[in-house]
Amino acid sequence: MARTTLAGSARPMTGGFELAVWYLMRLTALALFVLVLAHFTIVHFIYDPAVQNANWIAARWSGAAWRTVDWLMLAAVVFHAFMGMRTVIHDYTKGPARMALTMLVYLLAFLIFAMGTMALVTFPDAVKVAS
Amino acid sequence: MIREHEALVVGAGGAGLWAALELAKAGVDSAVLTKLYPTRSHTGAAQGGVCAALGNQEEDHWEWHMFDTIKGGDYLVDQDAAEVLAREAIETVIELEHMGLPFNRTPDGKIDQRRFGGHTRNYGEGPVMRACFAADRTGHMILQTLYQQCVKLGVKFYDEYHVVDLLTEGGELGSGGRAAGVVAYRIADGQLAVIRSKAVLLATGGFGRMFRVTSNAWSLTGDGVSLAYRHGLPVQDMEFYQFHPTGIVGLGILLSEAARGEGAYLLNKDGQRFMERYAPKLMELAPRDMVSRAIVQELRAGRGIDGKDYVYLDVRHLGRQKIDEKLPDITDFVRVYQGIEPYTDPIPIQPTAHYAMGGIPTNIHAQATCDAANTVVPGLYAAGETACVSVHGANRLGTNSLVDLLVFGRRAGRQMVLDVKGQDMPDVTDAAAEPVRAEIEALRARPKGERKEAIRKELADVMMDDVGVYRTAEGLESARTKVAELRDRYQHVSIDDKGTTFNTDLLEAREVGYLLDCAETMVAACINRKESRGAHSREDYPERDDVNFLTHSLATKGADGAVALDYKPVTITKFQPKPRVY
Amino acid sequence: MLFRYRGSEGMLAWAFHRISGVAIWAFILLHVLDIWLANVNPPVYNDLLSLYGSPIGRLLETALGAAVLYHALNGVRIVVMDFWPSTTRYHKQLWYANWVVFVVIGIPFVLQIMAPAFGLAAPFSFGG
Amino acid sequence: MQIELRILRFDPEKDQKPHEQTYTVEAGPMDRVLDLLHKVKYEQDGTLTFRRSCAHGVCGSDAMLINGRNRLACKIRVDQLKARRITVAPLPGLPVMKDLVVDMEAFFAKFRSVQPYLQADSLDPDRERLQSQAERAVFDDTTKCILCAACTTSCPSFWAQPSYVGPAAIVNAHRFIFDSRDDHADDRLTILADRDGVWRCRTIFNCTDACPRGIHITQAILEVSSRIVEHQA
Ligand SMILES: Cc1cc2nc3c(=O)[nH]c(=O)nc-3n(C[C@H](O)[C@H](O)[C@H](O)COP(=O)(O)OP(=O)(O)OC[C@H]3O[C@@H](n4cnc5c(N)ncnc54)[C@H](O)[C@@H]3O)c2cc1C
Ligand code: HEM
Ligand code: SF4
Ligand code: F3S
Ligand code: FES
Repeated sequence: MARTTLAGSARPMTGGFELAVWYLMRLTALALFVLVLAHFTIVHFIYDPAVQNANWIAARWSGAAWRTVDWLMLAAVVFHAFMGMRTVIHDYTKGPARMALTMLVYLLAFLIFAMGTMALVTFPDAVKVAS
Repeated sequence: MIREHEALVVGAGGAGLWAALELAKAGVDSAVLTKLYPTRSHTGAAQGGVCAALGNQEEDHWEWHMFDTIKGGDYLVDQDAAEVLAREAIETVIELEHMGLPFNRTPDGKIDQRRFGGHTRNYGEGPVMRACFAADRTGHMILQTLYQQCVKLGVKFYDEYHVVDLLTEGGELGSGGRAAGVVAYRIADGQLAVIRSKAVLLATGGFGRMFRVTSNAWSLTGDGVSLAYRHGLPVQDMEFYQFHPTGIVGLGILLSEAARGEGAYLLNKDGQRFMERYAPKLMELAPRDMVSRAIVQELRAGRGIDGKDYVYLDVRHLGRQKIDEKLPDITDFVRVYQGIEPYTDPIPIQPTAHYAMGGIPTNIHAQATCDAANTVVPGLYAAGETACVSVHGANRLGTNSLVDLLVFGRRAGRQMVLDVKGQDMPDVTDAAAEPVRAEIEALRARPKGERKEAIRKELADVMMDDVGVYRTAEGLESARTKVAELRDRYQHVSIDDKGTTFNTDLLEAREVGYLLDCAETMVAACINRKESRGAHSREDYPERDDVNFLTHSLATKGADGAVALDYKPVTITKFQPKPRVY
Repeated sequence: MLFRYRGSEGMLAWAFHRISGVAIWAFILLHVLDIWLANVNPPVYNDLLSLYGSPIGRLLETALGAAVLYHALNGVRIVVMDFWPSTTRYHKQLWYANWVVFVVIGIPFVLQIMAPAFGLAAPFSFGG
Repeated sequence: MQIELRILRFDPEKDQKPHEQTYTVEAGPMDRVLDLLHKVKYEQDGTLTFRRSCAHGVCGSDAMLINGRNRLACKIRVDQLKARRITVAPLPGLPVMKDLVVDMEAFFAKFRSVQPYLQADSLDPDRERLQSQAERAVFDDTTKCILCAACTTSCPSFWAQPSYVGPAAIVNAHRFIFDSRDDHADDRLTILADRDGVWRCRTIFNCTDACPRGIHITQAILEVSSRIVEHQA
């Protein structure tokens, strides 16, 4: 509950952070609606998963355009999914457990973002994969 | 451990809350005790409106309002008080608006007003738009707004504390004593709190629960009136109890006069607007006592719907838009509690016990008085339905109760602020709670006896049947016998719940005791008033008798426990009594 | 409490949204890991792919698709209500509309993904 | 007809934990659950404890969990429940004091925390402040609240985190934030932008479904969120 002084005026505990998270959840949601659905359509509808080996990925990432699109999707997903998980954790835990799990979520988010970025940036091109 | 506050307010309805605001504004250490959470007080059930001669819709003057109040009360109104009421109605309603009350608005943004029974232009020429309103939840908005302001000012509340006794110092209240605080039962755990105080305001509302069919909440059991009476104070004008014409059949839930204010009809089984035979000028907007009697006469003449005991309230011709905008809540009640669609069907209604004109006698400063000379009882105040100022006389006009709360609640608070200055704190101790503790323990300890509910039900039946809209000597006498019998049986009630945690079984048993006090004084006063005036209609004395009865009754508890009656003159200033026709 | 209370559409919509959100989150963890694997060790990744192509893999894939589709559609419902609060009056209708879209889009996806598991040719072909 | 009433009972002076007790009462279709509770209390078992006052849905005393939903006992008819067996339990998520009575202190404290009162900076004029019908209409819905707590205690987000300020408090803040006469909307928006403020609402709608006054609560909450967004952006 929001704390108030005796005189009744507000003493907010967490300024704009929660607002920013709330708002960005919505913005990333809209971005993901396009990106994720398109992505899913490409990798599960247009192409069969069975054919999408490393070579296929390399072919797709042969230009900077796809890499950029996928990186944007990665950024949005990491924010959205991990902040979403934070929400879930904040609902069902409290005290030190909440703190620990929140930190874990942030850490995982960072890790996943780093690994994803690394894969995107350094993915070898098709020739190398094939050899 | 004894607690103390400079001033105490018992009851958190409109009257109590406004008094508390005045005390808080003046910085007096004060507290409000209430057996319900404040927002659950029955003021919140008031629907139709609160009158003030703002003149926002058409020409209006407070003198007209004063006149209507006096005539509506069949000239038993104290005219000095009615003048205060009508004048201060205007400023208190404006003040409420400033506190944030969301009134409906006229197209130019002012407080909207509508018609209400008995309110007229130019001393009775025709209906006038005087009732300020917020849809059909005016009382809800008043209660909420006042409570909100109390929160703003940090008023101290004892929520769910049931006041079970008054403390006195220097003798009983009627005989020179002073009010010195209260004993309150904390409902949560059964602890008795003794709180002493220099000033005590009783604002505990009415006692409609003594009737079978009533618009009143279960909690309206006359606690304040009864406690004052037990401590030697007279109660005034108890014979005048208002029956509202339009209650939901059987349940008594109120369908506000606002419906008729907006143009609804009353119809008998022939589809006739029968009010044209009883009040040709005001028709459905005649005062409540007249409309209730008209309905009973229609029923007696066999013109009830299907020969049964109800007539119709018809809003169909008002159109959906008006119904939804101006009467949303009451049409919802009809749908939920009668399963009827008011857009398309007429609504079965019958009179319902509604409002106590009588109560604790006070002067225009809300100070309780104890005799025909209006001697002030030090430290004791009363306001709202509990009090009898008397601004309602023999019959209250619609909307005037809310005005009463505002005007005299405010006055009570202001008077207490003045009176506590320079007073000493009464010298009472914890021991003062012993008598009531003993009563409560006795009730808790009684192993077996009759259920209190049987007594309450029988009381409700006899009051409804013999002390209702019409009264006769015969019926009243049998009511007297019955109430006395119930009183005897009450000595032996027992309760199932012997615990201390939230024991509503115990408190309800006490409430039946309060109701018995109120009923006993009411019946006695009825028997003695051998005339018909306002809400008191004797079939054996159908005429008003100004020679013998233009006077207030005072009922005191005699030494032998029986009711002793006395009378006190009515204050008449501007308007001489005239026959009351509409 | 959650099981004792008989919520209506709104509560179900939320429960599914939350469950699907967490499920997709779990998959995303896996997914980024496997892409990363494709980067550092392509042959292992290629072996893994056979799992994705197996009948069970396809079933899981369908479930994932359903979760994503539901979460995405209901997510839009939430965002619409957030930005235009008066639409909350039709929140139930919006939810039913979601299900219509879900089924219409979902059927071809299910056919496309599941057909190979039964040894059939994928119904839609894009020359790829 | 005969109705089987199953009531979740708890007496802290006797019981370790709540237990269900079954009563059979005779009822008509237009009877309300409150009537049945009264029948039990007055004819069978005076120890049954519940709050009630107005008996027609305007005071907010008798909100409770009836057949799995929060409702006012005095406003729900037997025929509307369409069942011979009715279960009654106290409002979820608040500490039970006895039987159907819950401790409301925390609930009212939340109400008080959002500054639920008009704060106008200008001097009071001699007459009423003017307000157009359109300005009045914006907050009409949220003036109807009777503080029954049916909404807040039906909200899974509140069950999960009792620190959530809850729909009832937000409804009452909304009533003033959107009142053209009030000058302190900002203060309330700051309070409600808190971690335990409006963001905890997950648009679950249990509150709106439960409100006996038919207030469009979720809409009000989202209107407040939108205001906060506009405000800080
Ligand atoms: C359905 C209905 C509609 C009405 N409509 C209108 C209308 O449109 N216009 C109009 O002018 N009037 C109307 N009235 C009349 C008017 O509303 C009431 O007379 C008025 O509200 C009474 O207010 P009050 O402050 O005296 O008491 P209440 O509002 O009844 O409050 C009583 C308070 O006393 C407390 N209390 C009682 N006993 C104890 C105790 N022993 N210990 C501690 N606390 C106690 C209660 O908890 C409560 O807080 C209506 C009445 C009803 C029933
Ligand atoms: C595809 C488009 C998506 C949309 C439109 C969308 C929309 C939303 C919205 C609006 C919320 C907020 C719910 C609330 O606060 O009540 C949300 C929550 C969440 N989302 Fe998404 N989302 C999408 C994709 C994803 C993806 C890809 C993931 C996981 C990787 C994900 C995981 C979550 C999680 C875990 C939550 C928190 C759940 C909760 O609070 O109940 N979402 N989503
Ligand atoms: S918003 Fe509705 S449900 Fe919530 S407290 Fe107010 S009246 Fe009760
Ligand atoms: S149930 Fe709760 S989550 Fe929001 S819509 Fe109502 S407050
Ligand atoms: S008793 Fe007042 S709301 Fe039910």
